[in-house]
Amino acid sequence: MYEPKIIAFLCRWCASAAADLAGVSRLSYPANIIPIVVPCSGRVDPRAIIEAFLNGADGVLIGGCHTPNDCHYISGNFKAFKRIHILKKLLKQFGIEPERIRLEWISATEATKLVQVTKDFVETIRKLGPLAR
Amino acid sequence: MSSNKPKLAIVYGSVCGGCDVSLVNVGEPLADLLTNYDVIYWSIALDGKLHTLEKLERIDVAIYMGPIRTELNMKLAKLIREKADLVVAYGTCAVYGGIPGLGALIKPSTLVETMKSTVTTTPGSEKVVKSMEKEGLKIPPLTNQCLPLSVVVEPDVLVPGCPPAVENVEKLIDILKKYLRGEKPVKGLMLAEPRSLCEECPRRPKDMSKLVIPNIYRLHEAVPKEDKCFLEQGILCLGPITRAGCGHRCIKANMPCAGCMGPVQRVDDVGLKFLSSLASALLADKEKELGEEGLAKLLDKIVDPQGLFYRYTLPTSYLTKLVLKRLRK
Amino acid sequence: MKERIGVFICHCGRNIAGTVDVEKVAEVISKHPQVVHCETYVYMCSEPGQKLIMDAIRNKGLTAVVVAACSTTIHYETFARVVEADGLNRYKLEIANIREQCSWIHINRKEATEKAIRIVLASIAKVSMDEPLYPIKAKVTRKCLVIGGGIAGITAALDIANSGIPVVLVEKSPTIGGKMAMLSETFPTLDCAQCILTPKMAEVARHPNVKILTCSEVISVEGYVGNFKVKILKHPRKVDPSKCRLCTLCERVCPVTVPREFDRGLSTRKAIYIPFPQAVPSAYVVDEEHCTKCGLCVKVCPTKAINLDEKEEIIEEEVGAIIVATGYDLYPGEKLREYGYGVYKDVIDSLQFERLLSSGGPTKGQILRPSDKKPVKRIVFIQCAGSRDDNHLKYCSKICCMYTAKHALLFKERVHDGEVTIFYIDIRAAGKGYEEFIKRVQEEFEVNYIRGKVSKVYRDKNGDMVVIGVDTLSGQKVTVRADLVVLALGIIPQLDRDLASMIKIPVDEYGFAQEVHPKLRPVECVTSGVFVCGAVQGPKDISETVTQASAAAAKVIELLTQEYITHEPTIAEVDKDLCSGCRICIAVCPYGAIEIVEGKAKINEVLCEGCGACVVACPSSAIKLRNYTDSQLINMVKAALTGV
Amino acid sequence: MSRRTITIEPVTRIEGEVKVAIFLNERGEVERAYYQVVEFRGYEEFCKNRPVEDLPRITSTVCGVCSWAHHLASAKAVDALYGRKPTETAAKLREFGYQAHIIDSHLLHFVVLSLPDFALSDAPPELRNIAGLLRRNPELVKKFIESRKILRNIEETFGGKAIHPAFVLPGGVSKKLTRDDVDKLSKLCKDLLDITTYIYEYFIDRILKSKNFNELLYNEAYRLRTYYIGLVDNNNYLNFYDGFVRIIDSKGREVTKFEADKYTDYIAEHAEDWSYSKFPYLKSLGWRGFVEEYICRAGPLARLNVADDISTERAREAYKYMVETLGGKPIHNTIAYHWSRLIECIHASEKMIEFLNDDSILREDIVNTSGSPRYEGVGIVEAPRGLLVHHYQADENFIAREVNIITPTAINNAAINAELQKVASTLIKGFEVPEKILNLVETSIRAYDPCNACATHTLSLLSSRGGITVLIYDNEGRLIEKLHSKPPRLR
Repeated sequence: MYEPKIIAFLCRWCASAAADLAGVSRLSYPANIIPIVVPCSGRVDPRAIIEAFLNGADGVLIGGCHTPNDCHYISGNFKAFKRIHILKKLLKQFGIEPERIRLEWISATEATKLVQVTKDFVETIRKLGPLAR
Repeated sequence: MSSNKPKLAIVYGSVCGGCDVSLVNVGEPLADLLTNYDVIYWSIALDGKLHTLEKLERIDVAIYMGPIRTELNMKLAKLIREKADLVVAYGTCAVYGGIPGLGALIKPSTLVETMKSTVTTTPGSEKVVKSMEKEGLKIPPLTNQCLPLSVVVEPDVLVPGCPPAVENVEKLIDILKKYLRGEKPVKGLMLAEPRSLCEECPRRPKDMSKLVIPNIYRLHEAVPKEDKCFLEQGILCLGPITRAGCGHRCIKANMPCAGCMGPVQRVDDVGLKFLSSLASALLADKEKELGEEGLAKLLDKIVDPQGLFYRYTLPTSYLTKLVLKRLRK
Repeated sequence: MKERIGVFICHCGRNIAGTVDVEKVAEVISKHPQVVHCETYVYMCSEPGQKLIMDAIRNKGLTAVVVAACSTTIHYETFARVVEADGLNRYKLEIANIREQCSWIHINRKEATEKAIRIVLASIAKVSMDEPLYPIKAKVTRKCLVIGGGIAGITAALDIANSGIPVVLVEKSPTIGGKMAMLSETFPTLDCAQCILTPKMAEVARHPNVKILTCSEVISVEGYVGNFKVKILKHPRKVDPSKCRLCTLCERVCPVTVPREFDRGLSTRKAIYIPFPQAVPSAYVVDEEHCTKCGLCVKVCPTKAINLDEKEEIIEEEVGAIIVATGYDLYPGEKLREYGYGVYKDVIDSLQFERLLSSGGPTKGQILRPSDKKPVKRIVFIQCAGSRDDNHLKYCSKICCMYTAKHALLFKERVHDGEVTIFYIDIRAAGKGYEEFIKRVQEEFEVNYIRGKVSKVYRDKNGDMVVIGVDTLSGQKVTVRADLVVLALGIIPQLDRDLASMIKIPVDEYGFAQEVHPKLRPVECVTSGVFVCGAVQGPKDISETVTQASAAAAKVIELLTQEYITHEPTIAEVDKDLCSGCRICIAVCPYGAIEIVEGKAKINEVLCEGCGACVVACPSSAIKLRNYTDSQLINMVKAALTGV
Repeated sequence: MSRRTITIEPVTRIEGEVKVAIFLNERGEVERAYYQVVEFRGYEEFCKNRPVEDLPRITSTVCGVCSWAHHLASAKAVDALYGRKPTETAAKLREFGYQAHIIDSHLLHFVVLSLPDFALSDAPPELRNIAGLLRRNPELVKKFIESRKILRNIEETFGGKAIHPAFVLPGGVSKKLTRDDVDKLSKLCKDLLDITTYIYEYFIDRILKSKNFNELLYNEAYRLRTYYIGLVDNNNYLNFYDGFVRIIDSKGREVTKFEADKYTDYIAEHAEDWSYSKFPYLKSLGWRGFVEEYICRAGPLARLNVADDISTERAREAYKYMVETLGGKPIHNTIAYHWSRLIECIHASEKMIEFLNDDSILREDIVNTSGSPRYEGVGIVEAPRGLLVHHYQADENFIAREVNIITPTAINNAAINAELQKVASTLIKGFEVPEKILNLVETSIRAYDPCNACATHTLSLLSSRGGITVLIYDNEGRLIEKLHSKPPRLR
């Protein structure tokens, strides 16, 4: 079976903490997800997302704190939201499926959401197939 | 007609002619320069033919204008890099691909279909060409993409601008004069400022407080004011990411910058960078109030991000590379 | 310099090694060109494990260390001390989390091992480009500015002053005391407001650590946490408080009469006046706007305390923290046209009614109606006047249910045969003793509560106020005649926009000051070193206000008792050669840490929290986040994807 | 002897990349000659899905030599699409700036591209150019260089950039003209009229009277009896910016006169697979190949043929003189295109001075923001080279869905080919062809001032069969290079 490669940019305060909690709770999710911990979802540069695609990633997940009030840095999550929104639109114009990028708000307690999201995302990408066909 | 003067060739990709005119427009300094060079090829002004160029073993300076769209363009680009000591990428098309670069990712077959389907084109054209003449009438086929010179070969000097501003053309002429004395510029010299248009924008406010984009208006939705930052009026302007050095001519005409000078020094992909800047500054003070839905609605007013960000630089985008990589596989 | 990286892979007993083939990881990682040392150990965090790291740093001359183990949050500090012990900078350490985010969640050994390798490679990519950094230190000015001299400001000032920290208390009006000073009694205990407030006012006035500036406004704030520079405009009082003996002579000769603000226009005062007898500072004041400068007062003043030519003054203060406690105002009753406020003298607001109730008020506590000074027998209270109304204030003003009940009770105490009708939408009485209080008013004092909305108030031919409304429980139209109508006007924040933008306090959609987090950081503002308390942050009653004021004071004390503020050095930095001064970063920074100086962005090291939002936003790529640069991020991505 | 092919590659002193291929039979007679546009641009496709209000700026780069024409044709198409009639002031400002552009393009073409053929007909090829002209007639070249500065200054006042201007909004222009601008322009326009008059007089005194020019002017090979197409105003006077499209036949009779949005009823395009430019033709005549009687020409001469008169004094006089000299209208002498150009330069210079005396150009109402959108619009202007059509269709969000552009060089494509055949057959006898003769072949092409960037804004048919071979011949017909390329593989 085709195993997609997925980079997950996880914000240090919420999504990465949720991933830690998932570990502590021994909640299993696919190994396709390679985590990269960032200070804030607002630090995730679209350039880095595209770099992931250029280097063989088939999907990119960005996990941040819930809007409107959970961001450790007040509004980094909104910055991420706005950027990803345009980026997806831009990707579409280039003929690349915008579904290959997924932005999710995952609080430090939502280990189960993290698991659900990652499983679901792997399935989505599996259906889309490899980016470079 | 051999001469001891250094040889200069001005060579075209799929040009629009604007670069030629911009060169002619500098007037005396150009006339002055041309007397010091032996101009062997410049098809708009002189009668040198392709075979003359091909026969030469060495050219001193070659100026390339226009994007590479056909195999002939490609051949000439490689030819001048091979023969010329100093290669100048002249104009935005040669440096970044320019507006024709917007067609970089369109399949030639699509282009054919479009041509066939314009409202005035007669379907099923007759043939007047006899089959035996076909061989001699072959046109150079299109390249798969539309590329700037700078992607195909490594130019020595780059002069962005659509077309280059007179001041920068004068700088180039200076460089070519110095070259006569044996001074060669640093490789990859970009005749533009490293920083953005904002630095020299006449609309820079006295009060240097935050720049918030209050909304997004298209040009049919708002009449731009003549003295206020376009972005602060909600009119999308590429000034913050575009190299200065153009004399902010569009701003003077009360039109927002469209980015013809290409991105500032450290940015290699206008779209990926500027979308972040734009998104960040858009309603930065009302994010919580509007929420995701409200913000998304406003962001959707950017109807053509590709055409906005990459109007002049599409072939150099990482997204273009990504698409091509995907197609190659 | 070429990095010499050491990688230490922890088995964590079977926790990691059970799923991840640590030896395989070590084998692959050893081949990395920058890795000069790689080993595994059963418990890297144990004493012997730590010693392995120290030995390797010393023996192999390591310049950077990656520990592949558990979550950063667990042992970062442990390993940071280990590398520091051997002279490495703690920022040359990266933790690769191969336990929580790898071994514990996977079963397939091959997959987990491969993923662990990717995680470690990404950490190597990062650490190889990490710079050694040192904490940022900034001196702290041990003084606090409190803006607003109401109960919130007074409480906070006293708490802080009592801890030994000097306070500058700035009040716009001629006296401190705020809205609370206007109240008669307070719910639910019916303490006399003056009786509990005035001792506090006196205490703060004589406190050696408090400097009170009345008739004053903050006009500029610069600087940052620990180091604010504040300019205060002091309007001329024209009466020297140290000389004024409150003899009233000046007041008697003054020819100018104007409505008295303190009584909300229900009485008058002169152009030279004292707001109320217990005012602090205890002195007269000249109302510059109305004074004709006739000079009569100057002539009669026995202590020569009056100087009509006194000029305004700008006072500069350096403070380390700022508390904003500017309080609230009533929603303008004039906007509620259907209730006739401002049209009929006998339609008054709740604070005016407080003044009627007050024994120090215009009627000495008798309830007389303003139009003809006749005693009031029938009274109607209209709750939610402006609040919970889409056309006016969407929110609940929180305190109106309680004070209206209090008003009803106090009225009935004074006028036993009085008839009280209260129109309400819902009764909200969540608070200690609140519900009981409401019950008591409803039952013991026979107050007629009508659930419904008033549609119109007008005066009939007989001079009666007529209140027309609908009882929403019965659906019946209700008409009530009354001598007096009292509107429980909603409350709005009293926060000048200029002041808010000067101090960089974000406000919510209604103009209330926005705290960082409603639950966890309720008194802090996003601008570090600035705190809020009281009704300027949201509608609240006195007890909540005092609680919040003490909380704000505690945060200030926590901050100002440090000699230095130390700050994480992983912050943003501007490359001036590339910055074009486009001002986008300023809009993006949630901490107001960026300003343009000489055409270039400048980052305040103490205010920057290192979120990186500006780095991504900068169209010139002129900003980098230390130890999280663009190239680091990109190299991490590449390393993670290149993998095995 | 076997068959031979002669190629001229590239055709020089014209705009864009063009090749001429002449096929000779065994006796060394011209069998067929082709004018081949080998440059490719591709605008019609990539303008799709762009916001229509951006198209004036995008399509101005179809051509850098007539960028103003594209900017304004596009602006007019966009106005029509949004249903916004530009305010009177805006229309005047556009037309004012456009006059400068007409002169800009015409003088550049006349002095740099064409004059060497007439003034330096005796010079060797390497001196048959502007540099040679500078030696022979420094005064004229000086005037020309001066005109460049003046024109750039005027164009920048209106359009920001002189080349690829940016100043139109749907229903108007972006920038008001100030009193200071007018003061500056007054001086510039006056000087410009002096220069255009000088160059016109130079032409009348020196070129028109020269033997070699006369030989070409009256040479039967350089004469095509065709239809003509061009814009005229309400009075059937010459107008570059606005009006009705008028078509006359080779006898000068009006065939039709129509408004811009009806153009599809009259014009169609034919495509060939050996050129990146299409071949527009009159629908009523149908496509008959390169046959004189069925061809329609555009450009300066066509304009002066379809117009009844010119509104300004000096230009009118010059116009009358040309018509009289050449024996009445319509004038079929291709070389008279040059003469027409210089008459138009005078007209444009005079017209600018007229605008300066009209105070309404200083009014502040430069944009009309109201109107009911039609989502489709056609804009037609007279580019320096002739009739230019922009035609857009948009969706409800004003995103371009269809873009059609017909350029004057494309309109003249059939005429150029027909004339090439005629000239080549007349001049080339035998396999030895001197350079001078080939230049005379090119001279016929240059008269049209073809602009091939324009012509190839879209793609002609591409060979769909396997690999493509490009044969490169030298001017003696020897095959010197053979390039193989695989067909495009984008899927």
